[in-house]
Amino acid sequence: MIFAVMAALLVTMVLALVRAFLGPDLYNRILAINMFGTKTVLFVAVAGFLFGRPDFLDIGILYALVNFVAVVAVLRLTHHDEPATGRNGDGHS
Amino acid sequence: MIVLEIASGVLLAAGALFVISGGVGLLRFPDFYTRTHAAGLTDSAGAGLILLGLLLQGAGWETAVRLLIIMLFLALTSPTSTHILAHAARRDGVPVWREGDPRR
Amino acid sequence: MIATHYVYWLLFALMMIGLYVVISHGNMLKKLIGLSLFQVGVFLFFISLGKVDGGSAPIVSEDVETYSHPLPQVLILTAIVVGVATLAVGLALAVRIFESYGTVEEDQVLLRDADDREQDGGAS
Amino acid sequence: MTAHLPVLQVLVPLVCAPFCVLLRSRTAAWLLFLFAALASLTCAVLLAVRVGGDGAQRYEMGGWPAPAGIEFVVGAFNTPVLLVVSAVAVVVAVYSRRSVTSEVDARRVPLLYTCLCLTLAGLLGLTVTGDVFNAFVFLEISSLSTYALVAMGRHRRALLASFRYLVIGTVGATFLLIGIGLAYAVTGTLNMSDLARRVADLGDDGGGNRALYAAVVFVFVGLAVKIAVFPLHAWLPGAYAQAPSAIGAFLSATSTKVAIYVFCRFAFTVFGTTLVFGTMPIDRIGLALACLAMVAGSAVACFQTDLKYLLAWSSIAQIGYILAGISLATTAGVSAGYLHVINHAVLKAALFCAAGLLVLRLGSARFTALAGLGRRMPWTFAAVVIAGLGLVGVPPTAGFASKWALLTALVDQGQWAVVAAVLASSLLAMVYIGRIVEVAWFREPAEPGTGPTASKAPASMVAAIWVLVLASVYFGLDATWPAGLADAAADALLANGGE
Amino acid sequence: MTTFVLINVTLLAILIATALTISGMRTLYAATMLTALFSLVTACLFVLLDAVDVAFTEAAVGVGISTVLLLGVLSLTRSREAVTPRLRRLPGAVVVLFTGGTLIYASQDLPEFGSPTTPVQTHPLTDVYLRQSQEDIGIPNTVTSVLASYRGLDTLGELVVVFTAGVAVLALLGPLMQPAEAREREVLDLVDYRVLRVVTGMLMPFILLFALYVLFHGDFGPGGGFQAGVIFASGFVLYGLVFGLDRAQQVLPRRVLWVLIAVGPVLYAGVGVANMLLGGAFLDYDTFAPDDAAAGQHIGILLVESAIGVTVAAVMTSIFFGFANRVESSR
Repeated sequence: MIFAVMAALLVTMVLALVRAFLGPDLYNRILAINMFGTKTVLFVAVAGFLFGRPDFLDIGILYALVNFVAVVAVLRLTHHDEPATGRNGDGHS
Repeated sequence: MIVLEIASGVLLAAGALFVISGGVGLLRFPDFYTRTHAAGLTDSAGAGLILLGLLLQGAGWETAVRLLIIMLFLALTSPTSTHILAHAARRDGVPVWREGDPRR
Repeated sequence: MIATHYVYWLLFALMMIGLYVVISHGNMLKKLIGLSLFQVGVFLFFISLGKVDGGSAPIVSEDVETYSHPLPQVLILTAIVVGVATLAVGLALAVRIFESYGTVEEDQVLLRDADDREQDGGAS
Repeated sequence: MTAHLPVLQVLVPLVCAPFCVLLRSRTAAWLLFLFAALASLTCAVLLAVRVGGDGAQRYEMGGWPAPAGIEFVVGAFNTPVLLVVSAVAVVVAVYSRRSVTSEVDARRVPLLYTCLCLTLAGLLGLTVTGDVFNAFVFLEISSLSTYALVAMGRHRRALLASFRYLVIGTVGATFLLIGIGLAYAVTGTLNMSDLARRVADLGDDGGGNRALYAAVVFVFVGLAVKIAVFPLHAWLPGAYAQAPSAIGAFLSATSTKVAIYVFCRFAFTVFGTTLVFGTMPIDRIGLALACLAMVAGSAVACFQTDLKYLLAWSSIAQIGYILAGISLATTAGVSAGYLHVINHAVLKAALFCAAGLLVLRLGSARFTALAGLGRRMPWTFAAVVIAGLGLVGVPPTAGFASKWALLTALVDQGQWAVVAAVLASSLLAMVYIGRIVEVAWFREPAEPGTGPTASKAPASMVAAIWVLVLASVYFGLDATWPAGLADAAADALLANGGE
Repeated sequence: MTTFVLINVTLLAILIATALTISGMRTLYAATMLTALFSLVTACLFVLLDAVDVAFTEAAVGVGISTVLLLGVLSLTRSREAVTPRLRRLPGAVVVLFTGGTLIYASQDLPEFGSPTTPVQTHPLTDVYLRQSQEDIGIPNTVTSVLASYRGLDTLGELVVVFTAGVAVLALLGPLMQPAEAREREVLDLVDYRVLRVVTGMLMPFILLFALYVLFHGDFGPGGGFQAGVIFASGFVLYGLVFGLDRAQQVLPRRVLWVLIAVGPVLYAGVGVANMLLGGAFLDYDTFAPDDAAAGQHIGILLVESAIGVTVAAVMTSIFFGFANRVESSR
């Protein structure tokens, strides 16, 4: 069962990654990255159980924390600069 | 003990399902706001169920405490970040998708 | 060969993407991002040297037999710190460059530099 | 306490740095740096005496025996480097008092001395360490503080120079890290002596181990960036010329020299002479690059119109001489290389100090500003010319002694092409020194009104310059002392560590 | 072991795809966000490769600090990259080809990944660090014992590097550079996010507690001074972002930071000097308790970790303040 959860997590990571690549605007990317962050928290927890050493869940707590910091930072520090990047800022050259 | 194991299995399976469907939703939904919904689903329901399932695996109280802390933390932060994201997007004028619009 | 060395090859590919970004991109911030990609590749390479099949994190506990090697991890802890220190200094320099040149594109900075030099007759 | 000398050597400047920040006063910071430099010079002298008496000194950090812990090793092969670095630091400390105040914003002066302490500690640590990863750490300490120092230059170009140095330097350091990683993968150790033993166990040619060959390549490419070997020199002119004068003098005299020493350490005592110079063609590559550096560096120097840039390019050429000597991998060659390390450090420090004095008095070291001032500032220009003749290699200056040693070593090995390159480069050096003379004495001042602006040259700066110039003349007249050090170093290195 | 390989390959593939996308992206905001994502994946890989301490650090540094700094710089500079002319890409491609070629060439003789018979694993050091250390130092987390005791000098060096970075950023961006120019009124548009402020307010004590826990739990699990310092700093960054820089700087004034930055190296080196005065070698913690070496080691490691924690937290916070002050004043 745990293995299935791990597989589901990895698939979801890839899906979130695709959304982060595609954009199309800043908010979609932030959303995808935020979700990706939650998945990594789960990844750490599940990997601990999968490989039989679930003692390192401190890392999960930290991931949840920095993920939050990153989202707040993105909102706080990108906001004014260029609203233009928000709307049509597709990154691919 | 077998009850616990079954319960844990069911919770994990449900969590996995939520997580995957949220991921698909994030990719397939047509605009930012609907995607927020999908992401919120995986972050709260998916994560909560999986963590609960792991909790029932029974790996000592130290691990259980940490799992609970993670759960609490996620329950606090992830709705908050979704909220401020949607708020900021709304104020920045990210348009809402209506039936018949192209996807973005 | 593939089963035993695939990690190295993938990590080398990662390093090379980073190195390419550092050398080929003219934007200073992009260069710094590339630098951290390059370094992360190297960090992962070190860590992979210490990994043992079926091993566990080198935190000694009674019911664990095999552990991965702690030394590469210690080295990489140090190296990560060095990396972020370099990044911070590089970013501070980029900010100052932007304030005095109005751009962080290396080509344009060089162009403005050439103007400087014509004015004061120096050469490099 | 004498047993602790190797660690004190590094520790004193290291600890002075945070105190500079804590005290936050310009004078206190300067005094601390002077103290750090004097203390490390004392340590270096005492260590040199001890090494001369009872051979190599080892110091095990934390009392852990060598491969498990980190050890410091001081032997005949690194005492010359310790002496040069700390002696130059003392002179620069004296010189910097006035020079720095005139060039750097007063509020940043304590931070400048903090960084100088850190650079000194990093360079000394890099020299004494016996552990490859620890070498990386010290390299980064010295590099990071150097970036900050360069960025404190007066012009905005200093920022660009610093940024380029940061990017190139970090790529170089990462290459070194990859090399260390590959060597670690093959041997499982980081201690230099242990590494050398295990590499030797693999066989004469490294057992044909391709990962080991790649390790050698990566380590040397990484170091080549720090040495500024010819095609990887792009960071050097900007960094040396744009940094505040005192910093330029200190860096030009020490940082590349220490990198060269680390190169020797890796080549001769870690990977082994047979592997590096026998199995792998590092000697031929080194000689070829050295020739290119000598000719190209001197040629480009001839076209510079700013004294500092001229000196920086000449440094690239001089590094070529040193590299040529070491690439020969013979006792005579390595000894010549070391001798030139010492002499060039003294000469370049003198020249950069003199350039700094010109900047102080004229506001610039460009030729247009210097024109026709030879008669008005005879002492300063006399110092420039004497040291410049040293760069050319005219007897009886110090440059002649080391160049002669190098030529003898080259002729012994029949490397006539390199001999030709050395001679060509010396001719070019004559041209660029000649240009300085021409500008200073035979050109009319651009505007009659522009004379020295600062009323008088500060005595401390003049003293620093003349100490260096006189030292260079002394080493030219009587080379027994530096030559003795260099010979001992070469012997120790070629005896495969001689530790 | 196939599970491991599958996860490993998936994560590495994600990593490479992200790196490629970053290299092709010209909007730097998006590239920065992907860098954060890249760090998260890297941290997962570290967990997978048993390097829990490293994963801890990478997550804290890569996401918590680097991303925030990069974003701060981006909001100061232009956020769109110019197109690199094709000709300029050539040297990069050539260098990459040569370097990559050398690495592939080297990989032929690299030991098998994960094999227990590689030179790294068979070297006597492995035994020293994993078994001997239990008697010499007696700390379950061998990474901590190697970091703080066996290779304590490296860690001192690391601390000095952090210190150097702090000094360098201060010299470049510090308050020294800007005379107290009248800053515009606080333009904080997160003010209207009441939820965020309430939640952050609730989290703050928890974050600081977590930092302390990580500092003192480093002997038994992943963590240690550096990680604790970074967590503390990112907590402070969060506080500054949500409640405004001025309030954050009131809580932790520059003067205090300035002192704290310097305290760490002095304390660390002081421990070493004390060992020398007590008759041991530099950083020989045994001398703290001559009768019980392990107890001495414990004291030494705790002191050293605290020194690291203090300086790292102070440096990271003041670097953030340095950048953020520019952001404020440029608006």
